[in-house]
Amino acid sequence: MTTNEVTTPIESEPARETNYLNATTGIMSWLGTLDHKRIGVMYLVSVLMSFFVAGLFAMVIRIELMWPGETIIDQDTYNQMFTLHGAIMVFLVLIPSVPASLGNFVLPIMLGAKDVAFPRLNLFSYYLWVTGAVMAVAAILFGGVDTGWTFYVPYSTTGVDDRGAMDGVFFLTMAVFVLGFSSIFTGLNFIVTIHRLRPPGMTWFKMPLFLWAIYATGILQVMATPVIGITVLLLAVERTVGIGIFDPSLGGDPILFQHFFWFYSHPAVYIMILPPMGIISELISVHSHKHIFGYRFIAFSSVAIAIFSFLVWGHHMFVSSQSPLLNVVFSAITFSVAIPSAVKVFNWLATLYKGSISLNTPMLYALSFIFLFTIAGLTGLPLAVIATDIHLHDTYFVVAHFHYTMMGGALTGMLGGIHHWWPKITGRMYSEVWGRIACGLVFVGFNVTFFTQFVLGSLGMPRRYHDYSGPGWAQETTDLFHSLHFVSTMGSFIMALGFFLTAGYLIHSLFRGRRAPANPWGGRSLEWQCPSPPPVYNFAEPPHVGDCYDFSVLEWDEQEQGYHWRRDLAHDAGEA
Amino acid sequence: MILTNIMLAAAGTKIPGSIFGMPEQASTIAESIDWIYNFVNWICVFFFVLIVVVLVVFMFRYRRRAHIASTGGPTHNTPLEVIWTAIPTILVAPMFYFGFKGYMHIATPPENAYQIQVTGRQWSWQFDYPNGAKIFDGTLHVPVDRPVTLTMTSEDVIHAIFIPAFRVKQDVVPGKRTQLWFEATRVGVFDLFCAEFCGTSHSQMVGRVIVYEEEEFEQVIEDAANWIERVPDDKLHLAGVRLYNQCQQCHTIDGSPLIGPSFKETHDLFTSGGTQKRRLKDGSSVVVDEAYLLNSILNPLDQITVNSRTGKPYPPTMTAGLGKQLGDRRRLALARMIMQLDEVVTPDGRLRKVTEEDLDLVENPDAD
Amino acid sequence: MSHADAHPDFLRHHFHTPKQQFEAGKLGMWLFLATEVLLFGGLFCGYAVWRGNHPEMFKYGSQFLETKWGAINTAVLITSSLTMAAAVTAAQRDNRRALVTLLSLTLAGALVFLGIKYIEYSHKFHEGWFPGMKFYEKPDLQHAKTWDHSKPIIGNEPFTAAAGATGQASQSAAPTRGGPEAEPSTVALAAIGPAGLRPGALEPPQPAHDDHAEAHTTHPLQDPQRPRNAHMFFNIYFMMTGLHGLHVLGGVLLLSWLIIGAVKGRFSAQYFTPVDLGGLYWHVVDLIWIFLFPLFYLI
Amino acid sequence: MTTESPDNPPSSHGVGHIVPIKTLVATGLALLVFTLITVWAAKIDLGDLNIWIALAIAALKATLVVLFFMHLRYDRPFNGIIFVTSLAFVALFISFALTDTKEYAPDVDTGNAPRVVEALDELQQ
Ligand code: HEA
Ligand code: HEA
Ligand code: CUA
Ligand SMILES: [Cu+2]
Repeated sequence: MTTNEVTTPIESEPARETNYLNATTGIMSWLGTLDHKRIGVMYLVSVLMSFFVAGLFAMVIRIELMWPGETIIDQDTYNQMFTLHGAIMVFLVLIPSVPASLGNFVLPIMLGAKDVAFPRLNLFSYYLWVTGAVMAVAAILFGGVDTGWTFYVPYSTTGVDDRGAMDGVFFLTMAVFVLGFSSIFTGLNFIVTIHRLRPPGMTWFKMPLFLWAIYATGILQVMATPVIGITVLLLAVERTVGIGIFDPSLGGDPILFQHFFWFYSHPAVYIMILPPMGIISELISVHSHKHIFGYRFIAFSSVAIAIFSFLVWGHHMFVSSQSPLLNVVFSAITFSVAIPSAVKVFNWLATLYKGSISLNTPMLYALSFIFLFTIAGLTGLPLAVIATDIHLHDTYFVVAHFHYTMMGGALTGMLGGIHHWWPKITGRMYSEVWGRIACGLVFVGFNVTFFTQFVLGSLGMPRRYHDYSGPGWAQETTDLFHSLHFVSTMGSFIMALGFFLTAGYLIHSLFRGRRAPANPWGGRSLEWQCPSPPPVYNFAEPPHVGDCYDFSVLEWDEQEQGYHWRRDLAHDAGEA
Repeated sequence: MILTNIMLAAAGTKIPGSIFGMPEQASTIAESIDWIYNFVNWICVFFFVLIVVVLVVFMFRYRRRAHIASTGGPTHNTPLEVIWTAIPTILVAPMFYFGFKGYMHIATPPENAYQIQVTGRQWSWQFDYPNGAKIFDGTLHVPVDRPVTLTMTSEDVIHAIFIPAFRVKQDVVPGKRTQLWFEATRVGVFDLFCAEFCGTSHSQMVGRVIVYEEEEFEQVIEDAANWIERVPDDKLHLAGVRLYNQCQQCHTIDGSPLIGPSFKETHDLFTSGGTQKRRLKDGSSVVVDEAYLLNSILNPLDQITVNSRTGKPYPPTMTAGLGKQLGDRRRLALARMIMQLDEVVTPDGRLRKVTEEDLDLVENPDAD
Repeated sequence: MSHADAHPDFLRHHFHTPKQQFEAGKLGMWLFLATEVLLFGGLFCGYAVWRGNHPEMFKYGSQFLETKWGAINTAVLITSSLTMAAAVTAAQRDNRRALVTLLSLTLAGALVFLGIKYIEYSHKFHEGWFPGMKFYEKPDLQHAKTWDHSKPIIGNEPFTAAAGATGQASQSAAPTRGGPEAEPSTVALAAIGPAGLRPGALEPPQPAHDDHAEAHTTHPLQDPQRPRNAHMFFNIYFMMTGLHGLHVLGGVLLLSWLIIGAVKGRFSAQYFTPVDLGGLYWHVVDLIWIFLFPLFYLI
Repeated sequence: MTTESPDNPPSSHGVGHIVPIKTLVATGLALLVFTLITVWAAKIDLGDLNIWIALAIAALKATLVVLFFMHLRYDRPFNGIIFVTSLAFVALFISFALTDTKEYAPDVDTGNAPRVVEALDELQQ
């Protein structure tokens, strides 16, 4: 429908057709918008800002650990740093990241719908997120939080002598509560949208796999998140007035808190990884210009992961003095999650087979996702084996594992998605050269930072340690840990440089980037059928729905620097 | 990991233990745990190498050459997909099984094990031996080749005992008694960490495990039970230096306030002979004398002191448990140490080294 | 394209048909109700675990709840659920007067329920059953009339607890060899636990000045037969009924809004989605109470 | 345009199903009766059984509410599936968590529980 958009050199920029970005102007037109695309963009900006803040905290952590002894911050500050780093990264960044930003943007378009089912709820979710973010800031201002992102009781309920104080922990838990509801409403909205707003012809098995992933995530968001809500509520009440459910001196059970926490927080890690997995399914297929391999297996594996993930939370509690029976049961079920994940990895590889692979930035991110996530998932296995987890639990091995999953997996996937849909969202192309360089830097830096931590963890370096020297420490141990920490910190500088570059060229592209064609990569799903950026209601008429991984209907247009429908097929392409 | 090892080896760092980075093995279970670890990791390495090789080969073999869609290739292949669903399913079964077996071994302490009681508190360990010896300095003395069971609980928040060389770890939970057992196979000194985040000085809640031959162990424990009794009264302040380990996380000797007031400050108040008083949280003030000191060690929460720099009360972190456990004579030793701080601190501000001779314990060398 | 010819006002632009919109709303509401179930599920779990650990607390504590009020409230909520369901039917039949009446009846039910809860709560507060340790630390002994001022309210508790636990510990501890330091307790257990961090918690409240001496009736909290921490029963009670009460309050707002809409004639046989969805919400509130009632009042 | 996808079948009548008032009133009465029964049943001492009876009656009542008041009987099955799933997760959560409480320091923290329960039982007889 947009194939005849005119290509224009950058120098002379004529006014564009109206699109969602320029349809209305003024700050209020953004803050009060009901357009899923604008809400998606607002989420994207907010989430990335939070990521940078939490990333900065991470750098402080890394610098502190570079040398033994107190390097730049004292113990308490350090404890607050990793708590805020973890909590922000998890609750403000990764949980909303892909679904609420990219998902919001592309989901209705991919379906061929005008908007999500409940646009006002969508905006409300966003403001809940903002409220949560503000409360997180309040937590920092009201004395900070030093409990770790897991808030284990009784440490988190007894930190201050004056109970009832509205302090950091209180605010952070309430922030988590609010953010939880933001996430619930997003998930709910997407499930309903997928169920009820599919246009005719868009059957379940014609949906892009990204939507399957979002759907599975939605299940998790709706079914697991309320539990973290009640958990933090109980925690806050326990801390302020001493309700006693978790307090052993009042007859409560501190281990019960861990059940509460992980009942949500384990599924939460799949809330983080499933949408990026969906992105990867898109990227791998589109950028190798080949039909995805084993559509149904991938689709069902998403749902399988979602369901299994409810049954394994206890694997975080192997040494917590959980009953041996549960330990064994949880260990056994944990492996079941590995199987659908394996299916995905193998199917992605098979998609590459006989493909026509363009190694552009999104694809590089997708490939590094496969590399990193494989390490991430495989190192989850020794953690799931109880006997070895007893040694590895709460060491840097776990830290490395979850950075590989969350950063190497989820965040890399998200970055791939951002680059993939950037032209669609902003209407601009970014610098491909810098994109590849930055991707390489992040990849290398990331591995140096966190692979080292696997070794560190195996050797026994416990996590959440401000220091690895001091009166009780043996000198050899200090030296050993020092050398590894040093390497790790060096890696994190490389990684930070990579992110710095990324931020630079993306911002640059907003102002200087080449105008993006409707379909720069040759994507076949519906969002590539509307102009870049899309108009307000996405499609004037329902677009043509077909096999969204059949790329043979597209052809390259040299002049436009993008793809369009093969002219000989134009008549059944459903174009106006 | 192999790669990093090579990298680090090149940089001159010695990595002990197995290729997957496990530390030295010093307990009966270590070997079997490492075996499981290697087993799982080799499977992982296999899949990782497989995946990466395939990835890289495809990446280059099917590089984009023109702007065309792919040359075809299958869109699905059900038998193949079933196979690669089944293979991991089959492989995880032994992983689980070995992990399960190893765990059952770890989780069932032998009947006749040597019993040690452990109490965790912010941020020190207390080890109680059957003969009445109480050890506060974070050193766990154990015999070699004999199963040892630690029965543990916490007085405040959750801690965890982690001895990497033994491959054991167990949370220490308030309101609960948890157990951990091991059998050391080598004489030596090993690290002991607190592995559950427990607040400010979590990273300093570390100690040692010292493994002895049986006779030596008996001797050490015997000594630990009664050395303080044998210290003459006039040397008690020196004995206090040896007990200071468990105080140092919170109380400095150089005047800077940490979590609790510095001993230096308290000492100065003491030597002022009552002209300067200690300010308390409730607004009153108190003369620092021996009675006050003994009482504050025993009942730290009785009179909460105000931080003289910030004017805020110190957090009530120090539980009564610690002071009680010490016993009269150790409390006295610590009080004396504070009172005579100038005698135990060297001019450059460090604690004096206290030897057996200093304490008149020579004829029976002490290893506490 | 039928939406071009019939696109009524209430139909939002991104839906094609009223039916699609209705069913979207309904699905959304059911999903939301699922989250409510899980939210309360957490509390039910806390209840189950706590009760599993301390049946005696529950047995003792529930004596102080009045089954009468609970039962009346159950009946009230059921009736208001009935009127709500009938209201939906009325809306579907375009019967505006019945709709307004039935919604108002439902609202009345909600208010009665809250009123009764208010009576119950204030009664409990008056008796000194507060939610949370915090409030037990500072009972207003001076103005209270129902308890013996000379006896501590909870002060004895953690102490006896600690003593009991240590006693047990010393029995089960490994044999101790006599010696100057072989103090009886080697492992000071648990019960003093985190309370150790919180100085006030352990101190018995100061006996009040005896100028209200006429009130020397022993309060249940001072009952020597009382199980340890029995007042903690009321914490879970207040948590669960409190959260439920907040939902009722939410229902009150929702119902008022629906009534206004109904009076203004916004709902019709074609468009009764808000009434229907509001009804679903209200029924879930009822549903939760159906479980809370036996779990607290009928032990 | 009508939206017809596999889970969006065309339906014969308009939006939603109308439940007759009669059905609703019958349901309401049944609920009230069950409430009476449960109060009465609680008065008989059946030991551990009491709680289960009370819960069974509550579950029955809940089913009635869901099926008739909430129209689930006439609704799309998918909505029911959602609801049942949420209940299943709650059950899962509670059962796992309860399995663990056996581990909760039985020897440390029973306090004076057994004695009091006995005493109370005696009082009630
Ligand atoms: C996005 C986040 C994410 C993801 C996807 C995962 C995925 C997995 N995680 Fe991870 N995990 C975390 C985030 C994540 N985790 C976090 C944040 C923590 C710590 C929290 C804290 O304490 O602060 C944690 C901690 C954690 C623990 C607890 C460790 C401890 O504290 O002691 C365990 C234990 O079982 C575990 C296991 C697993 C497993 C088995 C998977 C599986 O899903 C992995 C499946 C994938 C694969 C297996 C790879 C692909 C398959 C193949 C290449 C084929 C070959 C496979 C086989 C032969 C089986 N994780
Ligand atoms: C989304 C999840 C996520 C992500 C992306 C990250 C990213 C990073 N994390 Fe984080 N981390 C967690 C989630 C995450 N982390 C969690 C949940 C914990 C556990 C907390 C707990 O124990 O409670 C944790 C804990 C944790 C620890 C362990 C602390 C401890 O246990 O003592 C460490 C230590 O190295 C660490 C490091 C890093 C680093 C170096 C990055 C880097 O990848 C960050 C890179 C990003 C930037 C650097 C910002 C962008 C760049 C710029 C703004 C350029 C300029 C800036 C500078 C050069 C300073 N993290
Ligand atoms: Cu004790 Cu960490
Ligand atoms: Cu997990």
